[in-house]
Amino acid sequence: MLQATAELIERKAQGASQELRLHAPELARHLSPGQAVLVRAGWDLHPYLRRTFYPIAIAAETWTLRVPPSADWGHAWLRAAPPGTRLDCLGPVGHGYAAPAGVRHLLCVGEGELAWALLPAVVQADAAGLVVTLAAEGRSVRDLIPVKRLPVAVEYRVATLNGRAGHCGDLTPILAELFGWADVAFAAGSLDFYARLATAITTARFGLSAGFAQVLYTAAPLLCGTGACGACAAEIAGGRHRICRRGPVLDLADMVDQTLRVSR
Amino acid sequence: MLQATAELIERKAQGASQELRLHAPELARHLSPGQAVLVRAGWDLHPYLRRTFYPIAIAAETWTLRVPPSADWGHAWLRAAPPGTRLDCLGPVGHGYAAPAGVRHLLCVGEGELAWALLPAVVQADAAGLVVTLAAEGRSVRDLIPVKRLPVAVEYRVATLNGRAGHCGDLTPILAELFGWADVAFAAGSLDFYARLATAITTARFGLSAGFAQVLYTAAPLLCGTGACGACAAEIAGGRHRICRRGPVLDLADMVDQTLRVSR
Amino acid sequence: MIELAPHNKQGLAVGAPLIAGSGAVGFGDAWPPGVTPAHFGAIVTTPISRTPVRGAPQPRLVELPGGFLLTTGVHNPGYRRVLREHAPNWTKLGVPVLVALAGSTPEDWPDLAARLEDQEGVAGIELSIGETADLTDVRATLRAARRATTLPLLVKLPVTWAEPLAEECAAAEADALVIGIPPTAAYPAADGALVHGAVAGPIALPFTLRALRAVVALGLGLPVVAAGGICCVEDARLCLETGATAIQVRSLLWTNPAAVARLAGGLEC
Amino acid sequence: MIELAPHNKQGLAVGAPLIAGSGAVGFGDAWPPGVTPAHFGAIVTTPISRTPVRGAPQPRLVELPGGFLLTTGVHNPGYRRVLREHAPNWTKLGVPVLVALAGSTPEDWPDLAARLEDQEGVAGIELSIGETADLTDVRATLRAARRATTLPLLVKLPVTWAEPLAEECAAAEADALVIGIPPTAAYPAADGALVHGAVAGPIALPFTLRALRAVVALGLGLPVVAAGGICCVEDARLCLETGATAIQVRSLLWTNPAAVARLAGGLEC
Ligand SMILES: Cc1cc2nc3c(=O)[nH]c(=O)nc-3n(C[C@H](O)[C@H](O)[C@H](O)COP(=O)(O)OP(=O)(O)OC[C@H]3O[C@@H](n4cnc5c(N)ncnc54)[C@H](O)[C@@H]3O)c2cc1C
Ligand SMILES: Cc1cc2nc3c(=O)[nH]c(=O)nc-3n(C[C@H](O)[C@H](O)[C@H](O)COP(=O)(O)OP(=O)(O)OC[C@H]3O[C@@H](n4cnc5c(N)ncnc54)[C@H](O)[C@@H]3O)c2cc1C
Ligand SMILES: Cc1cc2nc3c(=O)[nH]c(=O)nc-3n(C[C@H](O)[C@H](O)[C@H](O)COP(=O)(O)O)c2cc1C
Ligand SMILES: Cc1cc2nc3c(=O)[nH]c(=O)nc-3n(C[C@H](O)[C@H](O)[C@H](O)COP(=O)(O)O)c2cc1C
Ligand code: FES
Ligand code: FES
Repeated sequence: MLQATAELIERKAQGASQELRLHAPELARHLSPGQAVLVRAGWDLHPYLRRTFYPIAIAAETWTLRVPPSADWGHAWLRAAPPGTRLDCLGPVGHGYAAPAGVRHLLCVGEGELAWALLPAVVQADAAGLVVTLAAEGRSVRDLIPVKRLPVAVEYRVATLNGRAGHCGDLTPILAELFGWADVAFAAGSLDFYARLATAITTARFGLSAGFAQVLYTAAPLLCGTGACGACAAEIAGGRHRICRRGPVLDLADMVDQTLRVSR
Repeated sequence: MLQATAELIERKAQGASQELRLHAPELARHLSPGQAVLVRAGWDLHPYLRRTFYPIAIAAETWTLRVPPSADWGHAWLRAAPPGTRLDCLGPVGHGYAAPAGVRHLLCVGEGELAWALLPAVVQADAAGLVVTLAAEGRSVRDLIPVKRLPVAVEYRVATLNGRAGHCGDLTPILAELFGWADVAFAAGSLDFYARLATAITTARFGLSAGFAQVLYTAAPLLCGTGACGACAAEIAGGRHRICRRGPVLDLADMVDQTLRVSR
Repeated sequence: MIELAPHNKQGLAVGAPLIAGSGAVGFGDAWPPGVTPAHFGAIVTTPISRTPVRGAPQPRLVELPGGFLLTTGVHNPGYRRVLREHAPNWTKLGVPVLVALAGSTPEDWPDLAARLEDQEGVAGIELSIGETADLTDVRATLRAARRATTLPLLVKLPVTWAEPLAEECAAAEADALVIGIPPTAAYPAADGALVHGAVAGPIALPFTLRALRAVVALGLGLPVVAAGGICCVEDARLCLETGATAIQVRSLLWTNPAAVARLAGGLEC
Repeated sequence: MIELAPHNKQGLAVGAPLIAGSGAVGFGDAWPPGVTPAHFGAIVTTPISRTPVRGAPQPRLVELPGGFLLTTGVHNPGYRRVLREHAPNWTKLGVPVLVALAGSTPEDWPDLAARLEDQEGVAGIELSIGETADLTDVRATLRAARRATTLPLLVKLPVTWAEPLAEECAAAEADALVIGIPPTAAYPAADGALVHGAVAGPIALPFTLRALRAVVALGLGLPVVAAGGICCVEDARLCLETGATAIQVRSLLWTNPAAVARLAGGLEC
């Protein structure tokens, strides 16, 4: 983990959200898809706690964070920060995602806003020559990653509640097909979403084995990122463990019993 | 007192300070020289308390505040606020200054940064046809109001510690002359400054009578401005009184015994 | 109407759950712009004592992250002058006025309470217990105050040990509890002198909530009024959902009068 | 060198007044970037208990104006595993390590203190007293802990009633006081569940200062360590000028590691 200053070099509105591209070479070099960065928003000690971001793009010298249109004071400050602003960052926190060697088919599955956190993994796997499918669900088209943001070779499957794009409803009806095809999966969404995934995997693959599905655990807040504070402890793998040490990318098989309470 | 939104229409650097001209017609109409305005600096409830300003200019639809180069978070926010920013203001607080009817010679006496708060009184008295002298002391020329900011008919006497402008040292050597000449006086400075003035007046005029010298009392903080909170209570006129109700412009004769502990 | 003194013969029915806390509008004579008696179900005066009190010297105020410390040292002109100068106005406000008695002189409570008994315009009394008070003393003082008056008696408790005090209040037949006085702190003013006092502003709300929940859980059968750090409708709702019957605001009237009307409007149903 | 246990045979000499407060660096195994043992005069571990404790479920953390609430429920792997896994590392850190004992199980203090007595790498013990503890119980527990060990014994006190507790500590021959545990509060997390705990962050400093000044004024002859809300050199100086012998920082290591080096540097003379 590093404490680094990142310079805001570009800001872009994307719907009601803002995308901030930050110049921070050393931090960018250390970042893996799925790792968190803790960003100080505001001046001096106001607010006191950092805001957590899961980068939506990682390049050689830069990385990009996405600020949702929330009422949070820190988010408001970040959405208003002019280019040139220097942001104090702490990261990367925890372990990121990398598809295991030898794997051919990667399925990334995302829910709503959190699907954006899958982008670096999608880009990285595509660049490494894997066959990648991204499946995402949202309330409406506005919730989904625009297709032009994906590498051309990536297959994109979507579902929206209002049916304006892709399947009408959520991804459930096509999950069996998708999980049947995939060698490994990486997901980002709510705990309810993961429970649905676990059930779908168990059905499609006659069980959920360790190593098949990795998920981004965002349900616990990160404070120190080093394991000292205990803020991030959650029920996984038979105990109450610190997500900043074991996660934020976790094996879905470690979550089913305690976290999701679904059978596999 | 009003609660009014003031729009920042112009900002000007003046040395290390910033001058903010605010459009707030109703508030400007009610403001008298020496009255305070309590301005919310920052977003939402951060910081929670308002910052107190004594306007340095009052026009038909606008008034101007001066933000010193302090480390205060609220001041920093105000110095950075872009034109168009809408500031929540509470004021005017208390009684202002107006030279009594029939008076001919007005002496305004200021110390350092606080001398700026005399400007509206100087301008108003000059416009009303009074003969006005402004006397100001500062550490260096940079601390003094530039002469071009004064109406042309106003006589300007200054003193600087380094002697680069006007008398070398403070105003003490010329106070007797000035107070001998004046019919009434209005002052802005520290309590030590007022103690020096009281002594000089007693010497020059064989006593300090009520009604001769009015001073701006800035030594107590203002919170509510209505008399409810008790934050501003100070020793004056034989008691501990609320400055927001009796001041911030006070008769120097009411301060000598208790506040300044000088004899008259 | 909300009944704040259900066990009192006289009762204390208020038309709205929003109360101007102790001193928020002085003695009913210090109204911020746009704030009127109609915004409130009741108002509580600045605390008074038997004799005039000069209060604390400057510095009295210091800002903190998220709030401030203010200490006035019970600065007040004494009950005689307060009743002479302000009480005639109270009947005209159209809202019940509760008189707060200074926590620093609990020995005067019975005497003051008796004097207020037949005072026109006085709808009730608010007592407040210090963070460092002695439980045995409190017990005796509360009972003496109760014997001295039939007026509704609200008791404001320090959040740091509100639970045992709440039980004492119930035993002493107080009519309602106010939770509460925030924890005491000290912080240097600009001149370096330490200002001592209870914290105020948004910083106070988490302390209010903890004590409120704990006192409500005691199930004492007394209405509980939440006070300290309430700044918006959401804060107020949180307190009401946690079991408060009414809420008091104070520094909000000083820092943002416009928010008071919004808050009052947001609590109407 | 600063002596933190002047009345203890063994003593507790520290090379700098800055101490990593309880849990700031976990069990000496959780160092933020750029922060090293050399920045500190001593470090205090996360509090341990006799048996492993799973701690509190989520939500554990909520932000407040000026700070936050965090409750871990003494989450720790129990003393056996701590000593097995971490103690071997303590002798290599080059800085004294104080072991904190969980305040929730004071009945285990004598037993744990005795087990730490001869443990290599343990320079002292920090106990902490709860805001709601009973004075009579505290008296007995402190004496039992004192009898159980000759190690330097620091006692961390809740700021809301630090003064009477400080006198008990002196009577029980504790070696130093830590002032202190900030007042307890409660605030809803995003999901609406209330998080309970002591406030932390800049919001804590005014409470620390009040209690620090009051305890120093007692003149008990024990070193007093200031803790809670210290974020910069100015805060630290204020505590030292108010009479603290040393200071502890904790959340600063989590929120702004770079500030720790500045603070350590600023206190060197
Ligand atoms: C921030 C702030 C908030 C304040 N809030 C209030 C308030 O809500 N109401 C108010 O009246 N004044 C209030 N005051 C004024 C304050 O009560 C007095 O300044 C204070 O009482 C002075 O005493 P103290 O703080 O030392 O101790 P306190 O704890 O207030 O008590 C002073 C003395 O009275 C004793 N005592 C207190 N209560 C009782 C009791 N019920 N029975 C027997 N003995 C008792 C205590 O043991 C102590 O000896 C406030 C002051 C400040 C700065
Ligand atoms: C913000 C925060 C800060 C914390 N700080 C600390 C800390 O500094 N040190 C630590 O060990 N744990 C700390 N903890 C953990 C905390 O102590 C436990 O969660 C807590 O003790 C649980 O009990 P409690 O809060 O209900 O009451 P507590 O007041 O802590 O006490 C629990 C029980 O033990 C009794 N008790 C406490 N102290 C004594 C004593 N000395 N003698 C006799 N009986 C006693 C009390 O009467 C009570 O019955 C902290 C937790 C949080 C959330
Ligand atoms: C300077 C000051 C004086 C106070 N005096 C009183 C008081 O006289 N009577 C009272 O009941 N409460 C008093 N309190 C406590 C407040 O009523 C309230 O609990 C606290 O200020 C937080 O609420 P607020 O944020 O609405 O102001 C006082 C608080 C402050 C800061
Ligand atoms: C979540 C949390 C847990 C705490 N646990 C302990 C603890 O285990 N031992 C301890 O001595 N103090 C504990 N404290 C109190 C801190 O040491 C300190 O008093 C408080 O956090 C404020 O200081 P800081 O701003 O430096 O964090 C805890 C505080 C918090 C917020
Ligand atoms: S974020 Fe602090 S322990 Fe995980
Ligand atoms: S500023 Fe509140 S009484 Fe004067």
